[in-house]
Amino acid sequence: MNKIGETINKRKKLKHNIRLMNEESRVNRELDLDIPEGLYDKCPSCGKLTNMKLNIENDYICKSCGYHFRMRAIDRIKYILDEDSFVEKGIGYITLNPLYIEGYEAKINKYKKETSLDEAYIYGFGQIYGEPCIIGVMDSHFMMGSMGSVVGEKVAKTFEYAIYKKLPVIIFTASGGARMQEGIFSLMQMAKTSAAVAKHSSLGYLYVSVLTDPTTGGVTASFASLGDIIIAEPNALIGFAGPRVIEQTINQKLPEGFQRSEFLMEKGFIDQVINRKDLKKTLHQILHMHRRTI
Amino acid sequence: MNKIGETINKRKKLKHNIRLMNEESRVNRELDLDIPEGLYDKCPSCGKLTNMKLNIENDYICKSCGYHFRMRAIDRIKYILDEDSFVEKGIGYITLNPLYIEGYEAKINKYKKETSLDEAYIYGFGQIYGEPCIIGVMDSHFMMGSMGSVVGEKVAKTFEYAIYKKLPVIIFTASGGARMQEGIFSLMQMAKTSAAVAKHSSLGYLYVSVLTDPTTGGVTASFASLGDIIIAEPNALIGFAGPRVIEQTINQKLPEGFQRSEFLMEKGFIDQVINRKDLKKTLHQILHMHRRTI
Amino acid sequence: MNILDKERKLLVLEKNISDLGDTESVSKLVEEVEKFKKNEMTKLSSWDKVLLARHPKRPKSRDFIDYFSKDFIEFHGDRLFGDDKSIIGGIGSIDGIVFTIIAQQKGSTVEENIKRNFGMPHPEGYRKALRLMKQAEKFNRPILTLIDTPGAYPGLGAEERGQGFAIAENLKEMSRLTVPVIAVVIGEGGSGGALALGFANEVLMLENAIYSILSPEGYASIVWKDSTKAPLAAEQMKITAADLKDFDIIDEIIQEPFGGAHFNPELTFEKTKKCIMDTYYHLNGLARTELQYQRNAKVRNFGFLQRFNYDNLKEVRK
Amino acid sequence: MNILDKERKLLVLEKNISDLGDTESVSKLVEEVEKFKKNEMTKLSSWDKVLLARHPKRPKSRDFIDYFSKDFIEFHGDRLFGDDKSIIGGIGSIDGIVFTIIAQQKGSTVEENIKRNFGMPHPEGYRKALRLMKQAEKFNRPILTLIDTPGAYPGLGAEERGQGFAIAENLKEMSRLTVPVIAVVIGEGGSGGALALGFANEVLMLENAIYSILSPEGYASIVWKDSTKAPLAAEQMKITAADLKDFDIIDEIIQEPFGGAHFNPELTFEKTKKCIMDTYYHLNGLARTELQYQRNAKVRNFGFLQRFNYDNLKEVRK
Ligand SMILES: [Zn+2]
Ligand SMILES: [Zn+2]
Repeated sequence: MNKIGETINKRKKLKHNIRLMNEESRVNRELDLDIPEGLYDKCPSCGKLTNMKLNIENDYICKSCGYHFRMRAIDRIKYILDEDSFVEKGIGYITLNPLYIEGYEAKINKYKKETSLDEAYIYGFGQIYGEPCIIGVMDSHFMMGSMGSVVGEKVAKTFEYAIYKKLPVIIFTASGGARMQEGIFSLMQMAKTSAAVAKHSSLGYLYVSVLTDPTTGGVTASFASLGDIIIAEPNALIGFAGPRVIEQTINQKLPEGFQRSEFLMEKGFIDQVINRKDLKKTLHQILHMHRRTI
Repeated sequence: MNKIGETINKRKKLKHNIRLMNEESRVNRELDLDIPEGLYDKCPSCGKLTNMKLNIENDYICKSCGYHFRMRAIDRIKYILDEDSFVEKGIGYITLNPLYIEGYEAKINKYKKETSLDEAYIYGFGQIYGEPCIIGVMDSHFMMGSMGSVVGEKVAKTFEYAIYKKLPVIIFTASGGARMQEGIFSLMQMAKTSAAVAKHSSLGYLYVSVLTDPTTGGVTASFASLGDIIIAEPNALIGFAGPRVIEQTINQKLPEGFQRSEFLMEKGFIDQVINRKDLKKTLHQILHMHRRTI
Repeated sequence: MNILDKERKLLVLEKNISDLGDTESVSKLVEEVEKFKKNEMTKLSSWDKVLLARHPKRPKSRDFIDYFSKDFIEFHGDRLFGDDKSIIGGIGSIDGIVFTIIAQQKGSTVEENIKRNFGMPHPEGYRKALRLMKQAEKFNRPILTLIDTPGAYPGLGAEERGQGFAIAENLKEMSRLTVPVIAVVIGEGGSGGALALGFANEVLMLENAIYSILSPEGYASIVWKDSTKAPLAAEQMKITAADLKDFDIIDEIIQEPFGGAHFNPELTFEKTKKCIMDTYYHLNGLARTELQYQRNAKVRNFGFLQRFNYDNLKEVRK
Repeated sequence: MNILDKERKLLVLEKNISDLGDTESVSKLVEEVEKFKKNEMTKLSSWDKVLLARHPKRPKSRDFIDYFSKDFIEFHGDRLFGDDKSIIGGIGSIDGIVFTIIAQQKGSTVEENIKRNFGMPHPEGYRKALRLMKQAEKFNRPILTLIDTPGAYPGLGAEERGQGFAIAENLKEMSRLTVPVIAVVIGEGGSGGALALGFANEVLMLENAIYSILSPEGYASIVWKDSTKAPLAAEQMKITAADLKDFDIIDEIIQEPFGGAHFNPELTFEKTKKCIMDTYYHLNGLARTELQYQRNAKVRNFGFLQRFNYDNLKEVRK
């Protein structure tokens, strides 16, 4: 987790407009976060010390170098969806410890506290300039956005809910891959989520996958890669194997820009690399142009 | 046309066992061809003078170097099908001259005489070790096996007849490409034949494409490439653009083996390169293993 | 004097007039220009049309798309190997109808031409096109293709990655589509490389576009071993919109303005758009299976041949 | 002492016996060997199974295929980019039923291992597999996959050509198949690279095979920064057939002969074949849509989690 993640974690009082309510939820989570005025942090890309508040006002993009900071799921939802339009679904899942790994529960609890999330993924209904969709967002600040049973289950539920609602799906991915601590169960989430995409797709519904930094491992090798339309944020790390594993395997340094959004677009895997500032507009346009089929 | 083609042309008395008859045909074509004992010809590959009769007895393969001589359509049929099993279909097409190219009719007539064929392609019903199929064979000795309206029509008919008979199709390709002299009509045969393959395929029938030397141009870019299973004879030239065109474009010599069967298998486009001696056995096996679906 | 020479002469004449300003000789010159326009620049040989189809100033696919659709979103890549920039694909709405648009794109400048590989696609271009056609099929979206290519690229990489296989696959899958497919030949329709986007329900063609099995130069050098005889070849090969309409290979000719599309691009775009939308509404009445049937039935009839009838009845199919 | 040490000791013991010939001390030694076999070589730790699963002498996919099917025909290539030799595909009849067989293939020799890339596929391998699965779907032919890979290859070319995209595509399309799919983990089932052939109606697993999200070495080096703790990792990760059967992730365990599959390959093949055919006949009763439904329903239930119920009723799904 980078510095900015930790920093954003500390916001506690900032007013937010996201309703995290749905008919089945009696759980109300504390999501008021704030950043103190005058807090400075180092940009991971250009290294400049910058005022966080200013960066956030600049759409979470570094004013100096254009670096796209890793966004928290709740910030993403707030940023992309129309005000007050989000209705969270699939609340209440509890991560278990199938392999009895020492300290796994404690780790999960620590992340829960830090992020005010149940797990590394949230989803629900939302609107983008009035266009309805089912939106899912991974959060790399929750255990590197790794996919365990709960994340896999919620992703599958996302598509099932979209089928029920006859709506398109938009998912923002951000993941270090499968969650090691849940062993084979994590692996099987790849099949489960891919099957959910297939079912939604077979019924003729749209799925837009938005890859953000980083999207690797089992998530890349399942639902992240299966969008009808695949968009990436600039310079996001996207790959199946991690860069370090590849370097160890081939015993040499990776070339500049390898496994980055622009590289993957050149290689034919990304429809468009889109600056965060244009993202909402583009997603709205795509939803709008697919409205006939909903 | 290579020497062996001309030589084989001269065979006039050799008994053959192919029935070129079908219920609609009152046309009986002279197919008795012979090679005089003791005729020698130069192998295009190793350059050795060899006794043609011996080569023919050796499955049309050069005894010295294993070169697969280009086979005439009627020899191929005789070689691959069970004795007396062939029933030709689609007889009686007449090649026209839509662009009024001077000398085109005369050229066609010359090839007709030389090859005893109507056009560069024949098809019909046949059996391979008892397994029924619809078989089509191109003949590169007829105007380089180029595809004009008649060839395209007959290929389409091949698949339509196979649908009617609920049988698999095997086609041996050998073509220099589209027939220039028929202009845009030739080009359209690519779409026509591909559509015929699609229809046969959509109904669940098997199509085996056997690529022989040479298979290039419009034939490669249509039905030749669309087999469920694609087999090639060793060292056959297979490509879309001709080697000379490529050399002119890139302004350098092509590497050894480029566009040859083995190269294409390495590149993922050919299921197997099969020696002519094993071809009948393999085709039988494939037909047999697909019998349930017929 | 071919059309390019005539075009140059016209520009000189018009320049002379404007140099003169408002004098008495102007009216005489204007008259001369009008005569030249009427008598010389409207008589186009096949070769003239080849020259116009390849005219550097002729509007390119992207120009058409930008005029047709204000909200075009480009989709890149074949999801397999690369993003071929000689083929543009994406979705855009034309008069309120969302189309999947797939087009061969030549460059307007040297740099763009290099980037676009002079409009000559590699297999990954055709595979991108196929991916987007299947996407259109999924969303029941009509497909518009714009054809403008000298042909599929004849290079090492293209052959290694299965140029012929990619084109064949497109033809096979296009025969299976159940959405309206409208193709417009806007410039050069070169060989199988053009047909791979041209297996459509209706094929429209600009007046001065060409569509042929190989280039006139290629034809001339094969037949006469002399590529300078290309003008003769162009005549013989029957490659103009008028020829192909006679053959029933194409369905509609879109008139170009005086002097060719580049003399008035806007008018060309507008006429093309109108023709596309008329065609769309014509096809839109058909059910999905009918659309597939119509497209295949049309292609099934292409061919110029005769079959010998044993009762001496001759049947000619064109 | 791990299983490989024990195996070596057993060979020494047996050699001693045969060196002695027919003497009195033989019977004592034989007794000792039997005791060793019974007491030592049947108690296998998870790490022992990892060693057996990777045993150089362990039979490879091709050995299984050759035993199962006398008429196996291999089909090469993905029709897009290349022919990946770490995946073998083709058709062959087993007890009279024609299967599409797709298998990861490690080498038995150094040369073969290099050719087969140690059983680690590139995207073109997965795309070949997908092509053949779609072919099986067309011909309504059951699919048998044999899984034996350390994982998908993590290299430059593999990433450039979309390793993750290829695996994801396979998973998506396998969920759509309507023919029986039977997967057998015969050796190493490494990560997503294994799962890409493993989304099946029934998953069988050899007794000493392993199936895991990453290698024990990888796990150990991430968790304890010490890859020599792999044996401990193997225990903790629950990667043996018995563990996975407990989790209901796999359906059947195929018993291996004493000492592992390589002690009696024929017997291993025969048992595996029997289990495959039993499974096939079990699945064969299902209609095509039922086969698809069953495969997806199974995967849908994979996961170990709990959902908070607001009426204080807890529901556990495993
Ligand atoms: Zn910065
Ligand atoms: Zn020879």
